[in-house]
Order: sequence, then structure tokens, then C-alpha cells
Amino acid sequence: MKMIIAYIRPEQLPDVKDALFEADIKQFSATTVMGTAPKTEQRMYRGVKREVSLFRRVRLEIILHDEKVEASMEAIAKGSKESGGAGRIFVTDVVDALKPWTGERGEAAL
Amino acid sequence: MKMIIAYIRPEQLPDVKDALFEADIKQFSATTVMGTAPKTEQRMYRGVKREVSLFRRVRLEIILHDEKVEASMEAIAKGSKESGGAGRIFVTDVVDALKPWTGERGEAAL
Amino acid sequence: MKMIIAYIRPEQLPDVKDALFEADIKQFSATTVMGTAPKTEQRMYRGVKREVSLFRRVRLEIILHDEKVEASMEAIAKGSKESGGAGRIFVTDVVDALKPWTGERGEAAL
Amino acid sequence: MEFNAIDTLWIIMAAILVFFMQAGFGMVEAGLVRTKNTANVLMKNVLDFCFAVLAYFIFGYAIMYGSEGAFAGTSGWFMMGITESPVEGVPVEAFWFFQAVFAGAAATIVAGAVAERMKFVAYLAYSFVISAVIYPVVGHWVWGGGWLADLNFHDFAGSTVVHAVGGVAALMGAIRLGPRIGRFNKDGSPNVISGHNLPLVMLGVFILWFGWFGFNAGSTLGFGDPVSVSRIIMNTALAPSTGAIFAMAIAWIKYGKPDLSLALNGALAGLVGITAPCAVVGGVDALIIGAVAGILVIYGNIWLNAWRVDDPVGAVPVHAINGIWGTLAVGLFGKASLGAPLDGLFYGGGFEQLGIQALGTTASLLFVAVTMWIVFKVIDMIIGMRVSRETELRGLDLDEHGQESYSGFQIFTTE
Amino acid sequence: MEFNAIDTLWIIMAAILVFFMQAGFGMVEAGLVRTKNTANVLMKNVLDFCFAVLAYFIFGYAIMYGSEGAFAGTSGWFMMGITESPVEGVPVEAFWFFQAVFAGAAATIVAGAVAERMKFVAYLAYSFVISAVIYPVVGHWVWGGGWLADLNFHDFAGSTVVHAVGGVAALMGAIRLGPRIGRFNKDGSPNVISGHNLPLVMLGVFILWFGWFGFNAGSTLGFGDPVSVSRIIMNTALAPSTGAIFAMAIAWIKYGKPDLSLALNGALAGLVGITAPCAVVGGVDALIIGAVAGILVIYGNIWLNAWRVDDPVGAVPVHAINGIWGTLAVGLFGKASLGAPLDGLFYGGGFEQLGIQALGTTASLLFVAVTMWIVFKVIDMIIGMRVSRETELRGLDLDEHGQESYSGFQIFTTE
Amino acid sequence: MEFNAIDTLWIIMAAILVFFMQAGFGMVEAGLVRTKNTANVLMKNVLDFCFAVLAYFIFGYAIMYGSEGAFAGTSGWFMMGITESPVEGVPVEAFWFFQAVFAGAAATIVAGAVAERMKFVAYLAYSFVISAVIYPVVGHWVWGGGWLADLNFHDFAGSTVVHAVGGVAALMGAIRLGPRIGRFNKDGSPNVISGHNLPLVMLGVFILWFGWFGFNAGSTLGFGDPVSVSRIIMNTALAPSTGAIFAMAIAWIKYGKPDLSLALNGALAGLVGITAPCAVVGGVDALIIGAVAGILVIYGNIWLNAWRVDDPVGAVPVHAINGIWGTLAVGLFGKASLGAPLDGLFYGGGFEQLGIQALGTTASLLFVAVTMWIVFKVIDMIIGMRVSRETELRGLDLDEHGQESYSGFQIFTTE
Ligand SMILES: Nc1ncnc2c1ncn2[C@@H]1O[C@H](COP(=O)(O)OP(=O)(O)O)[C@@H](O)[C@H]1O
Ligand SMILES: Nc1ncnc2c1ncn2[C@@H]1O[C@H](COP(=O)(O)OP(=O)(O)O)[C@@H](O)[C@H]1O
Ligand SMILES: Nc1ncnc2c1ncn2[C@@H]1O[C@H](COP(=O)(O)OP(=O)(O)O)[C@@H](O)[C@H]1O
Repeated sequence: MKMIIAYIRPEQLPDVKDALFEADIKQFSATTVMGTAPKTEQRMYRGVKREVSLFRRVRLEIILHDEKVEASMEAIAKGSKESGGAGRIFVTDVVDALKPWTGERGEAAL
Repeated sequence: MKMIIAYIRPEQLPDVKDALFEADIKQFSATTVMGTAPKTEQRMYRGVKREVSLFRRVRLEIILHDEKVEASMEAIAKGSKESGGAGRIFVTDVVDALKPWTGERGEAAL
Repeated sequence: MKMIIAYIRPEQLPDVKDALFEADIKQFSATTVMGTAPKTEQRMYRGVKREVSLFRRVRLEIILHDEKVEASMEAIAKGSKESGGAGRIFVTDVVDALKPWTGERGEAAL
Repeated sequence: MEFNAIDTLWIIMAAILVFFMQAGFGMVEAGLVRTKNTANVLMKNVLDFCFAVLAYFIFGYAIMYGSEGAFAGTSGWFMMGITESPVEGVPVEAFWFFQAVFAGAAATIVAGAVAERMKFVAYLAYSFVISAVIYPVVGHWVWGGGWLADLNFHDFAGSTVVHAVGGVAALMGAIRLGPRIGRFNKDGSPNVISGHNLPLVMLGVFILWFGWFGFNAGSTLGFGDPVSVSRIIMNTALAPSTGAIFAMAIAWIKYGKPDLSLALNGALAGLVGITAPCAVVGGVDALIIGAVAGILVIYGNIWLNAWRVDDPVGAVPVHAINGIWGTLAVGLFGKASLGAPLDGLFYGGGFEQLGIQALGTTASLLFVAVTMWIVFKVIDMIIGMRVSRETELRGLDLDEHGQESYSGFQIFTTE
Repeated sequence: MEFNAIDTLWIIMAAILVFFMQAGFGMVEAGLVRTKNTANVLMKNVLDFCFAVLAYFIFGYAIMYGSEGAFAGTSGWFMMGITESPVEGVPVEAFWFFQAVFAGAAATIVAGAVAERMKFVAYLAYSFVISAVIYPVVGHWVWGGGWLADLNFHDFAGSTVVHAVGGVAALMGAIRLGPRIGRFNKDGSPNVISGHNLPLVMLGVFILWFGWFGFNAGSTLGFGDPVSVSRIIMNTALAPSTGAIFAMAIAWIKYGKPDLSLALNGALAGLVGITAPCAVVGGVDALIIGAVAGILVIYGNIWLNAWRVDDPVGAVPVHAINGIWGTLAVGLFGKASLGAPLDGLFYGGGFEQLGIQALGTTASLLFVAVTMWIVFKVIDMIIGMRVSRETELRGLDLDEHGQESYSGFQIFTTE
Repeated sequence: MEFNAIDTLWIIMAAILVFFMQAGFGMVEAGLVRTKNTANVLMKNVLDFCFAVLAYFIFGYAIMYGSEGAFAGTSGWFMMGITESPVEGVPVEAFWFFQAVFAGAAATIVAGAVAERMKFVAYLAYSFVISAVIYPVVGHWVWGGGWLADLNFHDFAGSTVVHAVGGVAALMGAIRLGPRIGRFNKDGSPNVISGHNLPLVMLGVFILWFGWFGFNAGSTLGFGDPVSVSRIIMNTALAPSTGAIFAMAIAWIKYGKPDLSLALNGALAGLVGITAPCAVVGGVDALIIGAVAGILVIYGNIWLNAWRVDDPVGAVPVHAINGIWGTLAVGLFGKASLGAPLDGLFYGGGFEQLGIQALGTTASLLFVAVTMWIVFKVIDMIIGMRVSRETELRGLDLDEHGQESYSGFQIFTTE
């Protein structure tokens, strides 16, 4: 099992969601995070400038079978491309899983 | 060291928290996430239907000693059962830790 | 590649951010989490007491090259020390990465 | 007929201010519930006012002012055949409007106490009945020429007629429904369920106070006596001030910190307390009446917790307890020279007026308690009062209205 | 000249209430857009009022009341040389203020319909033009002694002059701009874009209703006839009540759940519907007019979705459709005995007044539709109407104002 | 005595509007601070009004209107022995209420400037002193028959007496407290600390503007001169409009984008600027006075940043700087024909009135600056002015009130 952690832009979420569903990846979670960007942005408030260095991004977390990792990466890439590109995808290992209400463990619990 | 990532329903948090405390697991973190569900739900707004496919869930993150993994899983399962069941638990590896203000490293830093 | 997960207090974020930037760690993400603390706190609302056991914390997630792990830990420790200390840092493994819009994989994708 | 422009203008302006109190109730109640039930409580507020207007047009006015029986009026359904108001020089349409917004206020007091668990459709049924029948009957007794008016019961702007009536209805509703899930522990000790938006509560209280100047001073039903109107206005500024200060102070002493929502409850308590006596007491009396109201609201809150009655917004301590207090205060502080039927106890008038006040408020509230208990019972049998456990956990907004009050904000439901 | 204190006082108080409607519009519109466009829509609300005041001072009043041509007035720019108001006993400054806040209301109706995608500077240009020229021309026709006034077209407080004018301008704006990104699918079916803050919407609707008492009853332009003022006030309470109830009921039947924002739209629809006939119909008529308005607002919303017009706040169903309905209602329910030019169809007066009403509203709205279409076209050519796709996605607050409406709350932008 | 109904009614209505400004101040201040200090600033707003009412009842009125000494009145504590108001035909209770809400306004201006760092209990002490003594003394000088009244100093509705007094007290408070943690960098350059809720700010400004019609036009203290009241109303619409437009324009030019909170500050600046001259200038003058006010508020903001004074809501530029500007404007634009003591500089009256205005405002503000400095010093010594660093970081809501303003929303504290 692997865990995909992907960072996309908020406006990309609908398309990425659809692309994941199409790739038959139907379970995941999304959070808002504040993330860095290559360039800071200048904003104003009551006449005072400020450099904003953290921007709103969406973090996806998807735990899936090893063989679905490539498909999920492609889906995210495809979904995010449609509305502007960029983003990052990371992969980590998952060693165990449990579906508490069935008692299934490991791969079976996905 | 392991990291438990558990997804539960918001209303289960109080019971799960108590169950974890009882199992002597006293350090963890919780976030709100938007997560998928087996079935979508229909909502209305100003006469327009919409399929909602992401629901509010709580994500728990617990880093703990290997020998506490089973106990924590049981506690989460028990706590969430009391208020409706369901949810998922995943386990990943943690390779190091640091308590910055004491300088303790690794297992000792938990 | 490693993933640093660090928990700090909200008011430490500006200093920690600066310290990370100084250590040439320019990509990370931050979320608000509710986390446990050694002691609960008593609050009041309309004359009723309550024990608060979850507090607002900031969770940093930083994926970086193995050789930067120590530097990042030091930066976080330094940044958080300036405004009060405490916090936790954990390290997990990252097995792969992808920059979708360039196609770079693995270490190169950071 | 000759109409008096300035009297009519004053009643209309006052009624418009009272109308706006509806928004105040809405903001207070919305702010003190959780995000997941906010749209529901707002919807109840909007609709109970609309039903009050309709019910008071069709039935309420006829019962309250239609004719002069001891118990209830019986003519003028749909306002038909009614061509004159009881107030000389004021067109009946203006008088009707002033009375209709009062009916709306009485009805909406309940929304807060039954919030976060009462079914929307059950609430609609309740709100029609109170505005069509129950409130008008009590109103008739006191203001419409009924038996309490004959006894010289003095409730100038409605500490009993509006507030205690609404407050006791709220108490009946809260008792029948039982507390929200998680509000009390198994050992009976209370838990905190925090209101989600205190700025709205503050705004709501100030809207209410703003409207209350119309509520009290408009109850002169004219501008023939500028001094009386002026005195009422002054008292309506003084009593809530000490109400807020004393509620804050007592909370500070008892709990270690000054609580915003209790201080705001204190201001409302002072307003309810001065509502009956506002025309017949002096400024210093108003300060005292408000201070006592502020103290009562804190203890009322404690009693409710002790009895395990769950009243999310404090409607009972504010409106029921202080409605009674305000009514009795006429018998304590009232001055015949300012228009009270008799001097009050503290001004040498003995216990007579106090006795009448106690009788009037007791009779009215018993009537309300009994009838509302039956009304809620019947509603419960026919459509059910309380939402399911599942709906309560998910929030009434989603299950009853299929929508959420806030969108885009990340909501941490269990906080 | 002799001035009448009570008439002047009434007009001023009414105008102050109408002024406050600006805040109501602001809250409704802010609450029904997304967090990322909130400051932008608020800014538009603030500035369109400021521009309306300025434009109505410099040009608008001269066109509307400056002299008595059939088409438009032509003197009194900058209010210079104007020493008397058309209303005997009322100083021109008070009369100007009453008219200026009406102009502001007409202008601001558009803000909601074009929200979340119209450029700020384009909106400023639009708002100056409508207040300086377009609204005053229609106002002149109906209220300033123009050709519709001569025909006995009766629009007491402005169902057509203010609301339908604003509503049709809103429709033109919404059509020209096209829908927001994601509002309609490729197959034309509509998507939900939820408003971000329903408590603000409820508050806004009650502020509007509160102000509407001044809007309708102040249009008596004096207090010489207390009965008429009182009747207007009563009708302004009745019609929105049935409006909200019927809108809620229809939505409940059609969609399975009672929707808060549609019920609130229903209340506003009832208010718009009663605006023209408020002085010349009875209470039961008002109940019916409101009920129909509540039904129309639901179907209006459906039609807009079917035509793929994106109106985030429902400005078109509320103000345009019900503005027309209210104007026609004069020809259906009006009573000569209450001051209507002729009895309406349902009171034995035949089709004559109805015909005049239909003519008047058609002519006015055609004029507005054509001129506004041109205005928007010109604005589009010179400065561009719509923000870039990127700005729309990021939100107008950040790109147009460099700031966000909320800070500290965690915002989940795509929810 | 014979009372005049319409004068009394007008003063009461105006005072009720002014009362509501308290909610406006509350919303503006709440919206411009961070979530973690919102309940605290609201609590200060509620309580400073309650204390103002109490203090003005016990001490304030006696000092301001109790008797006619040059420096201060000395009789009528607790309103005892006072049976007549200075205004013929108006009951003293109505007059007291009108004055008390003015005292409340002066007091509450400070809350915003000292927000997010001043101790609650210290604030309570301050608010009692300003309403009991400092504001009444200046009020006595100008309106209560004191030495400035004798000199023909003209401050019609209180640009100096209310706004500059409050604004200078705010400045003293902000200076004594020092800036919030993180507001200025080590090199003195300013940082942004964003307000958390701009819709509340917009609402608050419109509530203030709404109330200001009562503030200015009610200061006629009667309705004997309908033209004067009407002119004041018109000017109170015109000046803030150009104030907002010019503040927006200047900000747009200087910073590249139109800033909502600065435009709103501009509207308030226009209101403060027109407060003194509202009765004695024409419409075009009002437009100019407002425009200058809008420009001044932007530069005032820049100066404060340059001097490293931290004023979270802009109380000093709005109330202090424009209070002075409004007072001087009487000497520039005033017309004797409209009731000014002398024609202003621009209308051929020379420098005389301008000199009197400058003297009056300087004397008043020096008095306030010195006394407030001492008051804050004493409060600092006895109870401490500023919360601890830890409390400031965690937020005053938690440490001073043990509660949070919002619940259920996920809050990103450092954003
Ligand atoms: N090494 C990293 N560690 C943690 N988070 C990262 C890292 N790199 C990128 N991110 C997250 O991914 C988001 C998107 O990054 P990037 O693609 O560089 O920016 P953009 O979306 O602006 O093109 C960042 O805002 C951050 O939240
Ligand atoms: N494979 C997965 N990857 C990431 N998150 C998951 C995965 N499976 C489940 N989740 C998270 O767990 C939550 C609960 O899932 P599930 O138990 O299937 O739903 P429910 O709580 O509705 O019964 C989901 O909403 C989602 O946030
Ligand atoms: N073992 C753990 N698992 C998950 N989260 C943890 C763990 N230990 C600490 N945390 C997170 O780190 C935060 C800070 O912890 P700690 O340093 O103990 O508290 P404090 O910041 O109050 O000194 C906690 O609130 C929690 O969110």
C-alpha cells in the first residue's frame, strides 16, 4: 500500500476529483493548506504593503494499492493540467490498514 | 515508531478522544478534511440540485511507539463504534523524531 | 527523500518560516490542527465550566532531500525557540515524487 | 373621523422599530447556536414572523381587540368590520400593525429556547397557534378590556403580556423537547455547547435595544404626553445599562471572568424588566430594576442548569423570569403621580398593587403554561416535536433544509 | 414660504429608513456570493450609493424634477436655482434626499446580478450613468410630470420606477456578462454555487423590509392623510409575509425542502409586488398580491436557469418580474375609493387601468433595456465588462482590491 | 409647562438613531481586529455605553448642563433637582437621553484605537472617567453655556466636542499603549495585521451613517426650522459620499488598488467633517468638505504609520483629524445667512470665525490630551494598561473572557 500526497490549486479540485473517479480511485481526502510558491505576492491593506509568501492550496491524501500509484499520478496530472497546471505529488509507504467496522486488515481494508 | 492516520466522523471525535486517553495515548492531532463516501448525497440550493461527493470528516494523526499501534487501533474502533461506526485507520512508518526544547531524539522524543 | 512533520504553536509560524527560508528550505505546507497538550485548560461559557483538551497548533509538512533533514530540524527548533519553545518534529520516508507539469520524478521532482 | 397625525406617526415609527427587533432576535439566536443549525433557526425566525402577521390578521386581532368580553374578543376575523382602533385619533391599520409586531415578538422568543432540536414544521405549527390564539387571549385580558384590565393590573409595554408569555412558552418547549445531545452529562452536570458567532449576538442585542425604544415608548399609543414618552425613553436607556453591568459583575465574581454573552443577556434582562414599569418609575428606580434584572438572569441561568433544562440562548431567564420581575416591579416602584394605578410598596402604597401584579402575572402565565403544554403535546402526537438523533448530530440545516449556513469556511464541527 | 413640520419630518424619517436599505442590499449580496468576491460586492454597494448621491445631485434631480417636459426635465443642474420642492410645505433639500436614496436603491439592485465577475471600474461607470440619467428619465415620466403621469399611470412607490428599472438593468448586465465559470454545465444544466453566509442574507432582508416601510409609506410625501399612511404600513407587513410563506411552500413542494434563501427572496418579492399598489388596495388584496409574488419568484428563478442567465442573488425574479407584477396589480386590485385613478379589474373597473399599467411598465422597461444595453456595450468597448478568467478563479477581492474579506478563518475555496 | 410634541418626537427619534451608532462602532471595530480579540472589543463597546449612560446620569449631565459656569456645571448630580431642559418645549428626560448617547459615542471611539492590547478592566475605568468628567467639561464649554459658547465658537453637532475629543483620547491611548506585537518591524516599517471580517465593517459604517442623520439633524434640538433640518440631512448625505470617493481614489492612485476599508474610512471621515458645519453650509460646500476629509483620512493614516502609532481601526484619522477639519471648515465655508455666527473665509467673512474655530478646537483638544494622558497614566499605575505579551499572543478573548468569538469555524490564527 502507498499513500499519495498531492498538492494542487483549489480551483483544480473539481477536475482532479473527476479524473480520479474516472481512474476508479474513489476514496481520498482533501484539506486546505497554506503552501509556499516560487514567488511571493504583494498585497495591500489600509495602505500598508505586505509580501504574502503562503498561499491557499489543496492537499490530497490517497491511500491505495501499489499498482494504482501510477494511475493516480496520471489522473492528478491530467485533472490539474486542465485548469492551469503545476502542483506536486509525493508517495510514501503504508504498512498496515484497518477497517474498524469489518475488522479487515492490511490490503483488504482499502 | 509508527504514525496512525485515522479518518472518523466529526461527531465521533469526543468518544474517540476519550477512548484514546483511556488507552493511555495522550498525544495526537486532529484536522477537518473533506473526504469521499460510498454514496453521494443530493442537496438543494435555490432550486438547483447538486450531488455532494465530499463530506466533512476528521483526520487523526498519532505518532506512537510500535507496541502501542494495536491498542490505538482498538481504541479508535471502540470510540467510533459508540457513535455510529465506520471510518478507516492506516499505519505508516516514522523514522525519527525530535523534541526541540529538550533535544531528545528518536523513540525518546515521543 | 524524507518528509518532516512538525507541530508548532500558531504564533511561532512567522519565525519558523523565516528560519526555514534562511536554511534555504523554501517549499513547505502548513495546516491548522487541533492538538493535545500536557495540561488541559479551563474555559467558561455562560457560567458553565469546560475542560479544553485540544488546542490550536500548526502542522508543517516539508518534503526534502535526506541531507537537508538535520538543517530543517535545526531551523524549526531555532524559529520556535524565539517565541516560546516546545513543539514536536517527526520524520518519515518518502519513496517517490512527481512534478506533473515537467514530468520530473523522484529526487529531481523536489 | 378626525385623525391625529403626530400620534399616528409616532405609533407607526415605534412599530417599525419593534418590527426590526425580529432581526435582532434572529441575530442573537443565530449567533448562539452552532454553525450546523444556523439556517434552521434563522428560517424559524423569518417564518414565525410571517405567520404571526397572517395569524394576527385573521384571528389574533379579533380575539384581542375585537370586542370587550372578560376572557376574549370574538369579532373582526380577517379584520372585517373593524373600522376604528381603540385609540382615538389613530387609524386601525396603524394600531393593528403595532399590535402585530408585538405578537411576532412574543412568538419568536421561543425559537431560541427550542433551537438545535425542534422540527421546523412543528415550529411553524406552534408559531401559528401562539399568534392566532394564545398571545391574543392574554393580550385581551390585560390590554383589550379583559378581566385583568378591570382589576387595574398594570403592564405598560408587556413584561408579562409579551415577554413572560413568550418566555414561559419557551420553557414549556424546552422541557418537552429535553436537552440537546451532549448538553448534560450522565451525572447531570452541564456541558458547554458554544455559540458560533458572538459578533452576531452583540449586533442582535443592540438591534433589540434599538427596537425596544419603540416597544416601550410606543406603548403610550400616542404622543399626547411628551413627558411620559421622554421618561420611558430615559428608563429604557438606564435599566439595560445596569442590567449589563450587574450581570457582568456577578458572572465575573462567580466564574472569574466577564462573559460577553451573559453581559448581553443582562442588557436584555434589564430591558424586559423595565418593560412593564417604564412609564411609572423614575430614573433611579430604573437603575435598580435593571440591576436586579441583571442579577436574576445569572441565577436564572444557574437554576436552569440545575434543573437540566436546556435553553441555548437564555430565553427563559431573560424573558420569563425578568418578565415576572418587571411586572412585580410596578407594585414595588410604581408611582401614582406618574400614572401607576396605585403607589408601589417602596413609595408608601402598601401591598395592594403588588398583589394585583402578582395575581395578573400568575394567572397569565398559568394560562400560557397549560395551553402551551397541550399545544406542544398535540403537535408532538401529530407531527413530532423533535428531530431524529441522526439529524441532530448532522445538524438541522442539512437534513431539514438541505443546505448549509456557511460555505467556503472550513468548519471544525466538533470544536 | 410656510413649511409643514410633520410632513417634512415624516419624509426625512422615511428617507433615512430607505437610506438604510443600502446596508440591506449589501448584506444580502455579500451573503449570497463566495468568500473570495465578498469585499468586491460590498465595495460596489458602497460606491454605487456614493455615486448615486453625487450623480443625482449634479444631474439626476434636474432631469427628474427640474422642469415639466414630457420626456425629461432640463434645469437645475447641481441643484442650482431650485428653491422649491414639488411638494407643498416640504423643503427641497428633504425632497431631494428622499429622491436620492431612491436613485441609490435602483442602482444597487444590479450589483447582485453581476456579482463575482463584473469589473469594479466598469461597475462604477455603470452606476454613475444609471443614477445620473436613466433612472431619472423614467422617474420623470412617472413622478416628475412626464407623459406617463399624464396618462394616470399609477406606480405609488416604484414597483416599476425603482425595482423593475433596477431589475431590468440587472438582467441586461447578467446577460451581457454571461454566467460565472462553472455555473452551467456543457449540457446547459445548472450547478450550485452556494452563498457563503446566510445569516448576513437574513439580516439584509430584514434591514430591507425595515427600510421598505419608509420606502412605501414615505411615498405619501407627507402625513396629511394618516389613514393612507397606516394602510400602506399594514400592506407592507402583509404582502411580504405571504410572499415568504408561498415561496417557501412552493420550493418545499417542488424541491422537497424549504430553502432559506428562496423564502427570503419571497419576502422581498412580496415587498416589490406591494410597492406600486400599497396605497390603493386593502389588506386581503395585499395578502394575495404577496402570495402571487412569492410564487413568481420561484418560477422566475427556474426560468432564469432554463435560459442560462446567471443571477447570483435573484435580483431579476425579485425586482424585475415582481416589479412588473406589482405594477399590473394596481390594475387588478386597485380601488378608486382608496385613491387609485380607476377601479381595478377585480373591483369592477374593467381593463382600462390594467391597460395603462401594462403600457407604462412596458414603455419604461423597454427604455431601460435598450439604453442599458447600449451603456453596457459602450462600457465593454472602452474598459471591458468582465474580469479575466484568472481573476474570476482567484476571486475579485484579491485581484481587484488586493485584500480578502475574511482573515484568520481557514477558507476552503472549492467547497 | 407646555411641551412641544413634534420637537420632542424629533429629538427622541434622532437620539434613538444615535444610540444605534453604538452597534455601528461595535461592528466596525470587531471587523477590523483579529478573530482572537473580537469578543473583547465587542465587550468593551457594550460596556462603555452602559458606563456612559450611568456616568452621564450620575455626573455628566450635572457638569455639562447643571449650571452655567464658564468652566463646568456643578449641580444636578443623579439628575436630582433638574426639572427643565435648556431647550424650551422639550422634557429634560428626552434632552438627557440625546446628550447621553452623544457621551457614549465619544467614549466608544477609543475602543478601536486601543484594541487588541488594552486590558478590559483598564478600559472600563477609562470609559467611566471620560463620560463622567472629560467629555462633559468640553461639552459644557461649547454647548452648556461655557466660555467657548460665549466666544461664538460654532460646533453644531460635535466635530470637536464628540469626535475630536474621542479621537484625541484614542490617540493618547494608542501612544501610551504602544503598537501591537508585530505591527512595526525593527526598522520602523509597518506590517499588515488584517481585519478579520470586512462585511461587518461595511455594515458598521452604514449603521453609523444611518445614525449620523440623527446625530447631525437632531442637533437642531427641535423641528422648528424644517429647512435647516432638511439642509443638514442633505449635507449628511453629500459629504460622506465624496469622502468615500476621494479616499478610494487617493488610495487607488497611491497604492494601485481601491481598498474597501479605506473607502469606508473615507465615508466616516466625510461624516465627521460635516458634523460641525452641517447646518451652515450649502450642498456644494458639503461636497468639498467631504472630499477634503476623504483625502485627509488617507494621509492621516500614512502619518500614523510614519510615527509608529498603531491605530487598528483608523480612529485617529477619522475622528481626531477630521474632527479638527470639520471644526475649521465652519470658519471657511460657513454662511451667516444660514446661521453661522460670521461668514467664513471663502464667503467674504475674513479670518475671524476661522480664528475662533481654531482657538476652540485647540483649547478643547489640549484639555483632552492633557487630562487623558494623566488618566491613562493613573490607570496604568493602578491597574496596568496593557495585557501581558502572552495574553496578546493568545488573544484577549481567551485570557480576559475565557471564551472565543467564533466556534466551529476552523481558525488559522497566523494567517
Ligand atoms: N517540498 C515540499 N514540501 C511540502 N510541500 C510542498 C513541497 N513542494 C510543494 N509543496 C506544496 O505544494 C504546493 C504547490 O507547489 P508548487 O507547485 O511549487 O506551486 P504552484 O502551485 O504555485 O505552482 C505548495 O504551495 C506547497 O503547499
Ligand atoms: N483510501 C483512502 N485514502 C484516503 N482517505 C480515505 C481512504 N479511504 C477512506 N478515506 C477517508 O476516510 C473517510 C471515511 O471513509 P469511509 O469509512 O469509507 O466513509 P464513512 O465514514 O462515510 O463510512 C473518507 O471520507 C475519507 O476522508
Ligand atoms: N505523538 C504525537 N502524535 C501526533 N501529534 C503530536 C504528538 N505529539 C505532539 N503532537 C502534536 O504537537 C503539538 C504540540 O505538542 P507539545 O509540544 O507536547 O505541546 P505544546 O506545544 O503545548 O508544548 C500537539 O498539540 C499535537 O498537535
